[in-house]
Amino acid sequence: MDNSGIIEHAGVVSNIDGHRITVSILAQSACAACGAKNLCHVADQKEKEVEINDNSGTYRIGEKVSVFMKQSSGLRAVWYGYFIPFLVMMAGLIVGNLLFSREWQTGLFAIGVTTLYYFFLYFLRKYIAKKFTFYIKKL
Amino acid sequence: MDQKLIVSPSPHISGDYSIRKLMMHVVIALIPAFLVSVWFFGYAAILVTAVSVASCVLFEYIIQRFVMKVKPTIDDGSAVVTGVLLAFNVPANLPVWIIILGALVAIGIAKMSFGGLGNNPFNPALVARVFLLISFPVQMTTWPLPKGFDTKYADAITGATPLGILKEGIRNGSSVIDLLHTPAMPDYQQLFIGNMGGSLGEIAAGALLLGFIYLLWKRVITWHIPVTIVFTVAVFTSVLWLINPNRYADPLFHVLTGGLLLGAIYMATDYVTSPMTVRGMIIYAIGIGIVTVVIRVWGAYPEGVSFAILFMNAFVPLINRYIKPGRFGEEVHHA
Amino acid sequence: MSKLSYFTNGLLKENPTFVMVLGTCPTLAVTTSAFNGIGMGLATTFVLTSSNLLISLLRNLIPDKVRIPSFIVIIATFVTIVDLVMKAFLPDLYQALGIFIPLIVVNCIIMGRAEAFAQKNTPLPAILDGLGMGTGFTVALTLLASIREILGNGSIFNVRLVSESASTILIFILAPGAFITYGYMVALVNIIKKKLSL
Amino acid sequence: MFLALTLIAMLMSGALSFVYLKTKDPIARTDQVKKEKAIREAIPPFDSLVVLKEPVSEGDTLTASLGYAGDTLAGIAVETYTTKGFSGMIKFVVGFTSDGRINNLTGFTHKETPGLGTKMTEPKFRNQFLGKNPETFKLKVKKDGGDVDAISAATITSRAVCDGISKAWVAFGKTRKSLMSYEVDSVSAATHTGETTKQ
Amino acid sequence: MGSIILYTVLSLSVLAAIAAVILYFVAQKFKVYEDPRIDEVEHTLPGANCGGCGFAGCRNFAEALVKAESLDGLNCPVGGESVMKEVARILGKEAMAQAPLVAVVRCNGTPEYRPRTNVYDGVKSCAVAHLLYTGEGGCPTGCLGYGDCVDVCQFDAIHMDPETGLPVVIDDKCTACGACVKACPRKIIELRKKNKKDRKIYIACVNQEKGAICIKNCKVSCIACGKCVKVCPFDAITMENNLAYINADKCRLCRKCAPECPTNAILEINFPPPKAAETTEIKEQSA
Amino acid sequence: MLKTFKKGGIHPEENKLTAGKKIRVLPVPEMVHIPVIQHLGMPARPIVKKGDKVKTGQLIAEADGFVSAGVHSPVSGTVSKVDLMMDAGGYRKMTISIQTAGDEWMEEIDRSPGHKPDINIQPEEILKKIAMAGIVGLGGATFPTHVKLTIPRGRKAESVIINGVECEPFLTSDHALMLEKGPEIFTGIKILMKLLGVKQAFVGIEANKPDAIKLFRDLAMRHIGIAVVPLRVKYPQGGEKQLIKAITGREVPSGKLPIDVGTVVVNVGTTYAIYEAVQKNKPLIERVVTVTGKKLANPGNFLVRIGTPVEKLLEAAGGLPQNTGKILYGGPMMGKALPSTDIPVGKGCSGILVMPLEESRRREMKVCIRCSKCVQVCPMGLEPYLLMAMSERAMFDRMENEKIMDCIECGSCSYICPSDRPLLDYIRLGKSEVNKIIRSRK
Amino acid sequence: MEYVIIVIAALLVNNVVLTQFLGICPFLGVSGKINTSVGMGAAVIFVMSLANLVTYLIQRYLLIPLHIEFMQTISFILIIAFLVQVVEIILKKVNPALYQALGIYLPLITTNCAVLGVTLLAVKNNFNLLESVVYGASMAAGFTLALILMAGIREQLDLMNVPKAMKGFPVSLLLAGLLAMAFWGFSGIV
Ligand SMILES: Cc1cc2nc3c(=O)[nH]c(=O)nc-3n(C[C@H](O)[C@H](O)[C@H](O)COP(=O)(O)O)c2cc1C
Ligand SMILES: Cc1cc2nc3c(=O)[nH]c(=O)nc-3n(C[C@H](O)[C@H](O)[C@H](O)COP(=O)(O)O)c2cc1C
Ligand SMILES: Cc1cc2nc3c(=O)[nH]c(=O)nc-3n(C[C@H](O)[C@H](O)[C@H](O)COP(=O)(O)O)c2cc1C
Ligand SMILES: Cc1cc2nc3c(=O)[nH]c(=O)nc-3n(C[C@H](O)[C@H](O)[C@H](O)CO)c2cc1C
Ligand code: SF4
Ligand code: SF4
Ligand code: SF4
Ligand code: SF4
Ligand code: FES
Repeated sequence: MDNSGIIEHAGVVSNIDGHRITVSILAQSACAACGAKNLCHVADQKEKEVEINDNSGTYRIGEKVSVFMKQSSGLRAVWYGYFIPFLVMMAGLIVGNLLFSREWQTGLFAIGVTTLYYFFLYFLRKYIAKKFTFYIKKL
Repeated sequence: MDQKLIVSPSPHISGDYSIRKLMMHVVIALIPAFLVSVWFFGYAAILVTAVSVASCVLFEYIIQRFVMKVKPTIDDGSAVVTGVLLAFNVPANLPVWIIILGALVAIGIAKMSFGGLGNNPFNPALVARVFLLISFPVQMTTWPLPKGFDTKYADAITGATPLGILKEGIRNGSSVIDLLHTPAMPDYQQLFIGNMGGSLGEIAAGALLLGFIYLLWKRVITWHIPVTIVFTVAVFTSVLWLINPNRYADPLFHVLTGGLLLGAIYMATDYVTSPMTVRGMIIYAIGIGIVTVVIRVWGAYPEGVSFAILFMNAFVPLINRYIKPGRFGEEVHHA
Repeated sequence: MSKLSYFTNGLLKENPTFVMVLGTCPTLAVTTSAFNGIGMGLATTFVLTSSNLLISLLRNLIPDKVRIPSFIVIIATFVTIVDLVMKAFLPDLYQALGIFIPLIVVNCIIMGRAEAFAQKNTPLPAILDGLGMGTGFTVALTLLASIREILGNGSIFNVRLVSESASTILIFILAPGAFITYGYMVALVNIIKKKLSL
Repeated sequence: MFLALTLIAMLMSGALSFVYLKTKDPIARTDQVKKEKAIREAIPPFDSLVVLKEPVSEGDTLTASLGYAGDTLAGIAVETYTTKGFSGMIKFVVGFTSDGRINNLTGFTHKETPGLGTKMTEPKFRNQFLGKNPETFKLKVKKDGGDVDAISAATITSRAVCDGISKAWVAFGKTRKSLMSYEVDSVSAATHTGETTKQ
Repeated sequence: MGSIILYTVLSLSVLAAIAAVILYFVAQKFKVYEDPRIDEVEHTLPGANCGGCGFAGCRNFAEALVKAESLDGLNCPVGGESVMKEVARILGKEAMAQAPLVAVVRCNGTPEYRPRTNVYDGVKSCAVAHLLYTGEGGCPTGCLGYGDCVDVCQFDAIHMDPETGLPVVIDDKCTACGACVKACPRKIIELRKKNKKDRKIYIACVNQEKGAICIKNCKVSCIACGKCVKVCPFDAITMENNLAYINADKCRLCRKCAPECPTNAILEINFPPPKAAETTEIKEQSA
Repeated sequence: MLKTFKKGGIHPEENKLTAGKKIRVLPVPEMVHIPVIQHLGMPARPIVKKGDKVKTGQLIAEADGFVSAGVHSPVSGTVSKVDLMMDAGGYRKMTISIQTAGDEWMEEIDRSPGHKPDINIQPEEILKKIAMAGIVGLGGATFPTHVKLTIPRGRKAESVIINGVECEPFLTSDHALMLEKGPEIFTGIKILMKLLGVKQAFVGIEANKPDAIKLFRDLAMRHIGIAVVPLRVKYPQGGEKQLIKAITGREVPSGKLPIDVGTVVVNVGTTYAIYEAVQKNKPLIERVVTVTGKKLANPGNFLVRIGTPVEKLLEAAGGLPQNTGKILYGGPMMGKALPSTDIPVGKGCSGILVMPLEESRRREMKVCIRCSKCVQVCPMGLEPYLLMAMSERAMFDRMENEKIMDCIECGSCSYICPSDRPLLDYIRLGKSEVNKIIRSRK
Repeated sequence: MEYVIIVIAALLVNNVVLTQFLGICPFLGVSGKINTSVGMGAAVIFVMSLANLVTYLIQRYLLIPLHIEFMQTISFILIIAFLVQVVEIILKKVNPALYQALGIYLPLITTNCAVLGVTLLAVKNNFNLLESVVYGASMAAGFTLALILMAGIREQLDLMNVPKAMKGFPVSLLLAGLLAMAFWGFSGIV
């Protein structure tokens, strides 16, 4: 969808464990323009950690790096993480509405179905992990 | 050699388009419609247009000169076009102070706040028109009846626009077929020449089409946007009409009334606020057509072209972002 | 920093409405009349000041880990108190402010001040800060509301300035006018701030 | 740690329920007071009130409050509503004098567009109804062949108000009719101070 | 009534407890906590977001500063030493002493020395003109004079002198952010060490063509005669690719070289008038 | 309906003042300056030094690497200098200057006037001869022709297209050549067909040259497999991608070469040079140059030795008129403005255009009004307004995705813009920056 | 049919941001880039529906039976606050890769007044369960629509010369005003 292709973030290598490099992404939130960014702590994560496989062994802790992934992966993540569960929940509600006469039953059913979806995600985690590859490069 | 040679990158010649010429063509194209409205609304039409143009130009000058502190560019004529189109979008008996306020909104809020010509995401004349419509519903929907020079500016007889009569009638439970044959409702021939209540410049379908041909001839605009809008409206309203002619008016009526032609030809085509590619223009125009009909048929306002264009203006950046021109070499691949 | 500057900070330099552009929803929603503006401003000031006070009093008792839920509980309580009291004694204002009274809970100014200030300061500065921010908010709301009321309704504090049948620029008390007025106010304050600091 | 939070929660909820209990009655009262105020403004001065539920049409019941000054019926305030407004329901109180003239329109709650429909609450529009008897005063806007001057650009709201008054008028008529059949005694036996509700 | 109190207290406590548990885990897992020193450091920084430090903005730089183990190589060119000291104080670390720098324009090709041979009529942008040709004066390395450097300076520290057509740096305002250095397509601007009283001495030419060719285009170009190299007592001047260069670290501002230069390509700025003023003046007239 | 390419294009005033004028032979100048780089690719390496005596047609700088072309002396005389000298771009390039003395040619060159139609050498040899002759594309791009004619492995040419379009206003050198050297050009086409092993050749000529079309149609009757395709007048039809599209209907994909759609495009001048090289052993030492301009007393098409200073051409055309603003090396759409008249004519110079002062100044640039005219005329389907806006704001990283590298620098966008925006100036800047980014990735 | 009306009303006629004035802060803050807007929009749609589902149940089966409706604000805000976190925790536990991809793509800012406001409005409108959730989802969709339109315009303005004094918030607010004007045309549709 997007033609700028990749999303890139600056980060710092925070841990190295064999091939697994953990990079903490410097706060570079979508709230950059928001006056409240320094104050707002309610749900906004200031720091994200990303794990990357790298065999080059050329990175060291504390090094500034740039982490990037395909733009489309980001959208796909939103799709799996939010949009499908939304659809699942709606479906649960509609089906529940037909099955049960009490609203609390319908409601719990929908919540249950949504939870189930996340279980499903759990089983798919290997498959999904493959889809979201991060790349790392020195700054 | 005494003369120092001039050096610059290529190309070294340029075509003879210029902003001023393009704007002038638009003004020329609007003259027939203006004459028709003077014929029907008398001096009032001249007064409203003159005030609107003068105040648009003046505000542009004042804002550029004293607020933004840049060289005024009123000579490019864009403010004149905005002024004319604003005037064409209001009733001919609108109080002068409201017109001046409209000009301030068009130029000050809709245009200069974003940096002036070329930067505004929304059509200035329409922003002003909608601003006035929301702010002064009474004055903006009190239409003088076309009476030519018979009446004085102050005490013109007022009436409703064809779409207004329709909407009002449907609300009262009348059938569209009956409404179209009430004496207050002009017939198609009158609609075509412009003998109806309505905004100053929107009434005369024929004159507007004449201007359209001129603009096409001078290559100021392309046919895509206007034709697609009219086509979409016609198709959409045909479907509704075929479903229930008692409830929905016929496509010809929709096309000839409510400033659809004025909007489609002169306002939806505003360069600054319309898409850059042909494909984008088509999408944009289809959107305008659909939204226009939705508002006309189901909304509170009897006519929806202004809102539809503004609404689709908001989509233009997205269209430009994602609808790219057909790149050379993308269609045919022969390895 | 002198004690007073805790208070004056919120008025212009860090004005929550015009400089930080926080708590925009109530700012836009309730400023249809100067009276509503003041009402909202005062309600917010009350919640801000009391929660600031309470949080700074309890700051050593609240474990860090449950800071946020505690804050939420405290703030929400004060909001509900305002809600109930207003409903009981100022029913007209209550009606006008609608759901924006409960929404004070999520007003970023309050949570922000709790986090950034009250949590780290003793009660007096916390109160002053709350009052300052609240006053800044109230003044801003009143100003915005006055402009909108005058232009859109031809009145101020419900006192008519023009005759009843005169046309006013209705759009200013409607949604689009709210955004437009606010936008130009922020621009104006930007310019003033720049001029002053020069 | 959880203890701390629970403590805070208890403290706060305690405070909250305290305030709630303190404001519960005033809140209930403000509703009442508001209604009373509207009725008081709607009809000429009275000192006792009788409240009736009056069906106007099927499934549609209005509340009529009969105000008595001493033993004489000062007027009847009908709490009416209409769904024909521009957006949502419009509720208001129509006060009739005992002889059937409209005394006042009060207590509007509505969601009409500011500046348009809201003009119905302003004297300019309201005043034209005062003193009119719907028997002779046609409750329709002039455009529809009635006697009412519509608010400019808000004909819909104007019509809606007419509709609301018409309903109230029906209720008024029924109340008056039923009053005739009741013994006046039982009514006057109703207290002079409080309110009587007659189902 | 009592039941209301009971329910209220009960429900809120239960809710709060649930919230607490959840949020406790969140707090643990997500490290929502942000070092408050970041704010403090950010406040200290000038807030120009110019990128001179090599980070995307002041806040990013503040984060990097807080995270960094030592402040080596981290410097805010805008705030300079005082700011870095303040940051070091907040973080309890040592600030690197960073010699202050200032931008210097290494071209003196005024119209007088470098007569215009053409009229340029393209976009008034050095980058565009540089792509096209050598410029109005014919010197392929000389300043084009369209002020790309001026446009990028956020500190209003550089502006065009309308008479000479060359950019002039206002030393007091220049923060050595290096934006102009990056912007200049001809690599004319250099960040040089800031000396006492803003004194500087440098070769105002970057032309590497042979002497005979460059002197044709510009009378004050460096013709690589090597006299300055010989005269410098501190070995501060080197000659490479037909161009002399004064190493600011070695230069002790003795000013011996300037009078030697036959083309006056060495500029001395902010010095008291030279004792042997006459000699230079004579040369200037003859030039 | 005449054929043409579909997307974009403009129609500037044609101004072919010198159409139909006979080719005049310019006298050999006393002094020539020959830059060692007159082509795309690596500069040639000089193999003569100051004081050397050279003959006309003698190799004086040899190709250095595959994508490079040799340079031959266009005159006989003495090398007076091998040094940097200003070229058309104003930058100093290595140039060999030769003082003319007599006109002594290399012996192997066949100087007989007759047409020599029989091709009796094999493709490999043809290619070698073309390379030896230092032939580069005379259509303007000056890409070494032997490189272009070396078909990469795995590809196959199906047809060769001869570019006789000459869509630039003012220029008529190809037109004149076609009228005078028709048979030779056809032999050249035959050579190309033999070399590439193709059965089909098209000659694309715009409809504003009816005489050339007629002549070529007559000639084509006598040759199997050669078709003349008249084309509607539209700039930049001469661009090879546009020409291929117009003639074959195929579009060369982005970043690909004509050979990827089975074609090779060669200019008529190049074809004639190939004929001369192959049949007469004559290296590329002279070419036809149109010297034109509205104020010029005696404009015309001249056969000029490479290295002749522009000044000499202007003299031959009646001298530089008063109030000259610009002298262009090439046409008004793609030509370079010369900073001086001392600059020598190179292999890629198809014309010298003298523009009066009043037409030389660019109009003041105004804001973009988003009229989309630039998008409509761009033959590559790009969005010039967007590219310029990004380039102005140094957003180079986003420009590659907007296909900036596809721009053929035709200048249609700048030409049409009602706001007189220098679109192409900024697009060039963008291209050079994006190119840097692309290279840094490798 | 009611559902269609709810959807159209929420999307166009009573757009959360443009006429209900909810969620303005993130609307102004996150609307700089189209991509983030899309992501944010999807997240808000999910969270808002979920929030409406849960708060409906709370209101209906806890607050009303116990007669403690006045606890609405406080309980809703707590529930929403941790609901968002629960989703995140689950995501992280269940599928770390997905979680990381999301995190790098869009920092969550889902606790805003829009979520609370919409749940309160849903209660006020006396919806049933399904209506309530549909309402939440459509309000969120309206938020997304406004957000994406705004982001598109702002990305375009990045390529233009907006006067300095108007840059940032002023121009965003002004744009919101003009958008609100454009949306005003839909009034009366439902
Ligand atoms: C956004 C909007 C709000 C409106 N609000 C009202 C209103 O509150 N009351 C009303 O009667 N008409 C309102 N109208 C106008 C009606 O739609 C209708 O145009 C008008 O009532 C026609 O009546 P007229 O004959 O008085 O002009 C509104 C129209 C629009 C577009
Ligand atoms: C690296 C490189 C390789 C090329 N290879 C071929 C080729 O194999 N076949 C071909 O027809 N042209 C080839 N060309 C030439 C181009 O297609 C084209 O003819 C030349 O760049 C000039 O085109 P223009 O005048 O339209 O710009 C090559 C060009 C380059 C830069
Ligand atoms: C915009 C543009 C216009 C061109 N016009 C012509 C032209 O009119 N005639 C021509 O022979 N080549 C023209 N060319 C060059 C061709 O693209 C191509 O390089 C040439 O025909 C290949 O032949 P050559 O290598 O023999 O020169 C043009 C190129 C461009 C980019
Ligand atoms: C074909 C054409 C149509 C135009 N239409 C409008 C219009 O509808 N409204 C307007 O304010 N200006 C219009 N203009 C003038 C100008 O483009 C407008 O003022 C810009 O939007 C201001 O930035 C038009 C200009 C042209 C060339
Ligand atoms: S003059 Fe150059 S280095 Fe100095 S502040 Fe300006 S841009 Fe930065
Ligand atoms: S110093 Fe460089 S950037 Fe500055 S005006 Fe000269 S050439 Fe341009
Ligand atoms: S110069 Fe480039 S961008 Fe402009 S029209 Fe030609 S191909 Fe398109
Ligand atoms: S032709 Fe010029 S004004 Fe029109 S869109 Fe392109 S750049 Fe803008
Ligand atoms: S106040 Fe509503 S989102 Fe900030």
